[in-house]
Amino acid sequence: MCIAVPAQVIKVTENKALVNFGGVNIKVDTSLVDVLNIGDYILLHAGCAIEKLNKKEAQKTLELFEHILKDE
Amino acid sequence: MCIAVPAQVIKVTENKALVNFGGVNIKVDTSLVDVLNIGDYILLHAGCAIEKLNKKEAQKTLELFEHILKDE
Amino acid sequence: MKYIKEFRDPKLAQKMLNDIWHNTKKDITIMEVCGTHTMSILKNGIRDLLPPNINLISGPGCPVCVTPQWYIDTAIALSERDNVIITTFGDMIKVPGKSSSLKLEMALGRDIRIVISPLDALEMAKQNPKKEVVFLGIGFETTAPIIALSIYKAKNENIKNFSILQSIKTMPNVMKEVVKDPQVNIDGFLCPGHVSAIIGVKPFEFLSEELNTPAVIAGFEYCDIIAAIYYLVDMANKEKYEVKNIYNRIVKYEGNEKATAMMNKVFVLSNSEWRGLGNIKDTGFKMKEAYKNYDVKSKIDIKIIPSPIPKDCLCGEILKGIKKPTQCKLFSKVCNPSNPIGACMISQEGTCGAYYKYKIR
Amino acid sequence: MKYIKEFRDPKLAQKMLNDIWHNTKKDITIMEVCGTHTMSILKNGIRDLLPPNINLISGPGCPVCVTPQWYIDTAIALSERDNVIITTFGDMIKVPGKSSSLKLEMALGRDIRIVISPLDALEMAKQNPKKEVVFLGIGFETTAPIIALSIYKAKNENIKNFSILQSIKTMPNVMKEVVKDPQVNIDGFLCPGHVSAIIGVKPFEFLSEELNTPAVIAGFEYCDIIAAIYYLVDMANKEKYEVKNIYNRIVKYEGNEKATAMMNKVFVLSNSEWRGLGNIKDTGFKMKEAYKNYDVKSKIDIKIIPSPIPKDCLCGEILKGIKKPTQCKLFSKVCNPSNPIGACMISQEGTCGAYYKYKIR
Amino acid sequence: MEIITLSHGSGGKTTHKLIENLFYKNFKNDILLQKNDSSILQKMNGKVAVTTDSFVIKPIFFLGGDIGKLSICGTINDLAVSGAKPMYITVGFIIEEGLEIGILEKIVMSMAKMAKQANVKVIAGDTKVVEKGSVDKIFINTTGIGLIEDRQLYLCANNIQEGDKVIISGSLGDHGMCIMSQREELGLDANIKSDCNLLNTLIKDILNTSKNIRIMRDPTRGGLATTLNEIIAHSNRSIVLNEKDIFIKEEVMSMCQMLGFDPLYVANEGKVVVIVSKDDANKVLDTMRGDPLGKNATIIGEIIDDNKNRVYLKTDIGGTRILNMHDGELLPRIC
Amino acid sequence: MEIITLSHGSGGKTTHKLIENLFYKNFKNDILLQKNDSSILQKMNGKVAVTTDSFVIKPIFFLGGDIGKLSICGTINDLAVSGAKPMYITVGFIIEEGLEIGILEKIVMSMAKMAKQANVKVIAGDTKVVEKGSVDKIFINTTGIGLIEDRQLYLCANNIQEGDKVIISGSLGDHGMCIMSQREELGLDANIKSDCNLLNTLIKDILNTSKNIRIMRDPTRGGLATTLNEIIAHSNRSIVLNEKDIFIKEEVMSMCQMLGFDPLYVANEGKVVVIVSKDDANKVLDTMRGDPLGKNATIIGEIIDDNKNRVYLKTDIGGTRILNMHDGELLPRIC
Ligand code: SF4
Ligand code: SF4
Ligand SMILES: [Mg+2]
Ligand SMILES: [Mg+2]
Ligand SMILES: [Mg+2]
Ligand SMILES: [Mg+2]
Ligand SMILES: [Mg+2]
Ligand SMILES: [Mg+2]
Ligand SMILES: [Mg+2]
Ligand SMILES: [Mg+2]
Ligand SMILES: [Mg+2]
Ligand SMILES: [Mg+2]
Repeated sequence: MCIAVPAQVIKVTENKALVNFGGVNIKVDTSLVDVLNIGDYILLHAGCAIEKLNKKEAQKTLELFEHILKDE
Repeated sequence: MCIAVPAQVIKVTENKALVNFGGVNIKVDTSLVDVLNIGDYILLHAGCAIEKLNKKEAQKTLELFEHILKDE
Repeated sequence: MKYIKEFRDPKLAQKMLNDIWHNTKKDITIMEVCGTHTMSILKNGIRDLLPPNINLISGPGCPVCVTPQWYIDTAIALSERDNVIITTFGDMIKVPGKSSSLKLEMALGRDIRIVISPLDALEMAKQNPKKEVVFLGIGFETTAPIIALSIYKAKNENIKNFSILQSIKTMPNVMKEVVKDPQVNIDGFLCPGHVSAIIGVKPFEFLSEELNTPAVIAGFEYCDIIAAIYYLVDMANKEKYEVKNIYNRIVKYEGNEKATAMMNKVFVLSNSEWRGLGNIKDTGFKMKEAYKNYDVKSKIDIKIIPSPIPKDCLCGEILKGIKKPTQCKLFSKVCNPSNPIGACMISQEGTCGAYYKYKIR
Repeated sequence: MKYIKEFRDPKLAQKMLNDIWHNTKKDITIMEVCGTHTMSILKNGIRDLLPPNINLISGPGCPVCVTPQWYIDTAIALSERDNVIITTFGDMIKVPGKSSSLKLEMALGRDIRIVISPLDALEMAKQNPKKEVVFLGIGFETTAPIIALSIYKAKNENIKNFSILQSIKTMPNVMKEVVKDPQVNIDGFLCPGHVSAIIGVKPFEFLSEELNTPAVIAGFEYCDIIAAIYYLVDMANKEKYEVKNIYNRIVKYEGNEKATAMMNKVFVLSNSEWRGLGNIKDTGFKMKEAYKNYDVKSKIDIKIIPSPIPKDCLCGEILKGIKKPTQCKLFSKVCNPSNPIGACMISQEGTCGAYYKYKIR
Repeated sequence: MEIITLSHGSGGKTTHKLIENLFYKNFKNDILLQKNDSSILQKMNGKVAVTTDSFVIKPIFFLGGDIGKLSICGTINDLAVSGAKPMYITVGFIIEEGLEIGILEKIVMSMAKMAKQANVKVIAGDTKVVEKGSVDKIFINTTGIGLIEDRQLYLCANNIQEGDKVIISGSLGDHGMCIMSQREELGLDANIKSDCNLLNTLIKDILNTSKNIRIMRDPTRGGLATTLNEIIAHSNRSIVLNEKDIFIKEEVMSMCQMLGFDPLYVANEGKVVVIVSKDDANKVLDTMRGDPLGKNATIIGEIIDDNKNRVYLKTDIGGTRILNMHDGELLPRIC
Repeated sequence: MEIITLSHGSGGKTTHKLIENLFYKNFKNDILLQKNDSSILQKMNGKVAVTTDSFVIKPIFFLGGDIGKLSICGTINDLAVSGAKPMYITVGFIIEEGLEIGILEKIVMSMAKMAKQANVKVIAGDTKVVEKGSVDKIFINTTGIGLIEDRQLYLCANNIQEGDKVIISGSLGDHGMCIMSQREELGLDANIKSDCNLLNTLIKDILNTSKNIRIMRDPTRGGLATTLNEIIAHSNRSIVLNEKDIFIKEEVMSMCQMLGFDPLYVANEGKVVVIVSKDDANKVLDTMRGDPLGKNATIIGEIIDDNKNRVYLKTDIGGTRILNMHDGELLPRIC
């Protein structure tokens, strides 16, 4: 029910980060997530990073999909 | 140096009068002049009656002018 | 756009759809409880591509839909005060109250401003120290921690002219309520991905454990959604009931602990009124004692006049999946996006709004 | 229009003009000390109709002309305060200050409002209790009692957010100053009719008694003015010096005692600065002790920076009748109504403004 | 109370509904109903006259008219004084959200009435709605297109000759002082009706009466004095007016006197000033007086050849005053 | 800092100075310099196209353009899509007192540049100045007049036939999202350039390439979806679009996703949608791609005959979505 997009961290300051989502930069509050590094992806909702994106898990889901596709 | 016009009193209330100047009605403050009666003329300046017009004296001035016109 | 495009693969979608067609043996009703899922289904035309015996219904997953009318009326009443600035997500602007809407009030000159974050509203409060800046606090668990954060920051920074008109809702208990209704008959749940990002998987486990209903937590790209349906059909066929998380890139089993901590610092569970569903136990939040000064109701004495459900509006049953918008007498002719009667018509994600926009009959 | 049309009679005017042509034997310089007389002379084209040996010059009779530049700058500085509403007669709007004007400040969004009476400004103060309503108090004795009345009423009604930026001037002493200048050579005065309505005839009697200069108090229709010239020529010829009142319909010998009483209740004579003439003793008013709270300077701490006379501007000599606008280097090319340098160019009654408007050379 | 909201200007359904129910309904004609990005007119046989004006009047309703009437009359009059037959008009509305639809409807009906009366088609329109506070209630732009059927006709200041007469169709200053009388803060109460009106019929009759019309103008903003200065600035001649022949209604004159205005600089919205050859002047005057809108027409002056481009006013007592082009807006004054 | 004051709109000397120094200087041409109440055009040999639009954009300067450029391009494009050769334009300014003259000058210069580039003459103008707060900085109305030289040409929705192709000249949503990215309060920073541009040359080339152009439109307010709905509403057919063929720039798409907009409903100011016969579609596409403004042109859909007046979108995965006419303005949303 909530528009949220995965955006990449390009700059980090205390409690704030500048993130990029497909060419659009926005400053977000990062109080609700753990330490961020440049290059990390976060889920952005209502001006806040509400979760970090887990790249490995993303890969695993894609592999799962791959598996379905290949499946007979 | 001050635009002032002779306006006729058409209604009187305490410290105020409604006056008419050539078809334009305006409410004026009358604190600065003596008792007014309907039909009196006042000199209107900046929203105030600043003097009563003396109809007799006006007549006398016109007669003086008449005199000049007739003269010789 | 990384982590979006990868989940858009027409070939994969085709394959999964084929499998779904092949595997669906009986009638299956699936409820998605997130408006953004509803939107994605509609935007991608997924409904068309499913076998006719799969019935997708939309639950109470649009925070605007479920907000009762008195809430709008109260917001309007607040906006009429000279010293109040109303801040709100754009979503609320067109929602009709009893006889007006924030949009009409804006047109009449009230100070109502659209923000994209409650933190922007807090910023506005700092910049307008002589005004009371009221934020219209609606949303589910996705948004709740952010609103909590804004309140926490206001208190921390000693900002006194900021407050919330509170109507935040929580998801799991209302889902329980919906499924418990004897008229309701759901074979699988598409769980709200972004709510899950905050609260994790556990709060949805009652679905499989208590109610024998399979559930999938999924993302919002079409492959995410079709995969979810694929797994729900699969579980329904196998009568194997679990809560499957295929949105692991975002959703951890335990959720976001920092966010839930913030939410729990400021809020405590409470009853909440849902438009069409009525007052439901433990489906909303109220401010904890320490933060109660940030509840606008503690600051401004506004009389709340409970609002009856508009006559003939079937919102309640539509939210439970018992009725479809097209069964409502008012649909389209009387009730449409220019003149929405029930809240389901307001947002594009509202079931009636979506039916109208995409001319579903 | 009673009491106007009667004093417009072309035949009578013609007759008096004939007599004037016939009677004027020597060069006669007449000063009118009222801007409204100046305007009427110009509007009716009277100058053209007089014999060449009658020279009409305009004295310091336009209240806007004689207001120093710092006054405008102060008004502008006040308007820049958020809580101030400036109220003013329309006449002041275009007057240039050092680097701006009220008109430009209005365009930039300052709250500056045109009123036609100080009593309207007082009304505005009542309606805007959170703002300080400052009235720009300019004028001569005609306007002074009305400004006094507004202050008196404010005090009586206990209105605390009303005040005056005071620059009211009085006529008789400045006329004395002008005539005393050895360069000045005036054979007759056309006395200000509306000032006389308030202060009566007596204050002008020094002209005939002390200075051997005839004077006429007259109204503003063309017959009034031409008659005044007629009598001035007559008195000059006969070397019979008196102050003749031909505006008796309005002007009583003793003036308006109620109005002067109001003026004296609130104001007391003081020095005053005249643009082009400098500081002159007893030619202005200041608030009496009991009313000093209504002087904006007692309420708002505004630094007044005295303003030099613009370089090359001959306003001072023009006001004394020593020079003509056309003798000023700046006239027309640099200084014109769109870009007035001295105050004489601002108002249509200002000597330079009138010369410009009517293309007098 | 239905009000205008931003939706009415967003180009979507609400906009279309407004267009259908209000604009098409009131303005309907074959060309407007093409409903295209541009409206297509059949070939125009003659020279084409074009004029544009925006109307920002306050208050939007006044004695004798409203912003809608004014927006049609003003543009039609500009076409007519140029010798064109007014044919088509385009309308651009800029509306503040919150305006009552009933008010917009009144304005539109008033426009439709005037357009119909002038036999002019409203052929294209545009509606923008802006946020509360971004505009004051409503502004209207109208652009007019007219046809000059008489191929010989070219009204222009260069035609003016010595001895030509200046005719004005009636009293001066009515519109400007009507608006001033409705400015509440001044507290003046006068029954002054704006002269806002269509001049196309009167002007057609004038052109049919004389082939020696030099130029015509509607003395709007800036009044007669400014208009005559504009005309004469393009020639090498001067104009002498006679004050005694200029008709100003008593209440208009009174209002001017009280506020320190010169009525010759006050706006008119239903008057035409005509410069015509000496020989045809009386003929034209008669024609004008035959029309209700010209019943008070008078010859107020003539052209002289002094190489000075000036407008002179001979006063009642035989003095002369120069009427310069005014500068800046009229502000009420007390001295 | 020189600023606009009410005097600039009062019709007096200051107004004339502004007109001479700014408008005449930048727009000068024989017709404008007639300086009359109406401008007189020589006879127009063909049908005449007329369109009007008001421009109220905020901010007045944006990446890729300004309100002046937009006001000329918008009107010229409306003429061009109607098959007319843009010839003349009128300009009505409504200006808030206090605007810097330098800003007005930039706007006027930008208008003059575009008019010159399109070989269009600004033939009439009007300037109104309103009190501070009565308007937001500046609004511009432009009315365009064009000539339809080809007597046979009549672009109209009725011409549309089954199988006709729908071509769009490039990416969608650029203008609307450029403006959105400049709304400071949203805090979004994206390098999105408005597509604001003149389409007359591109459109002329299109018309020269095929005699089977059915209709053209510039999908401005309401975007492609609204424009196609408008077109199809006047026919009895439907349109099927293919999502995969529609080009939306990444940053435009991102902005839309973040704010909850659908780019098919977002305004464009330099795009044309062409409906052309099946047989001529590729030829027209080639022509379009030869013009810098059409280099990303694609065939995005076709006409079907289902009697439903609908716009369908075939999604990437083969689903179908109906693109209704939108209703109400776009508001940034979070859910
Ligand atoms: S169509 Fe409207 S009235 Fe009917 S259920 Fe939906 S929202 Fe309620
Ligand atoms: S023309 Fe201007 S500068 Fe010269 S004296 Fe007059 S006001 Fe002063
Ligand atoms: Mg408020
Ligand atoms: Mg102020
Ligand atoms: Mg015009
Ligand atoms: Mg006009
Ligand atoms: Mg005109
Ligand atoms: Mg338009
Ligand atoms: Mg258009
Ligand atoms: Mg357009
Ligand atoms: Mg268009
Ligand atoms: Mg104009």
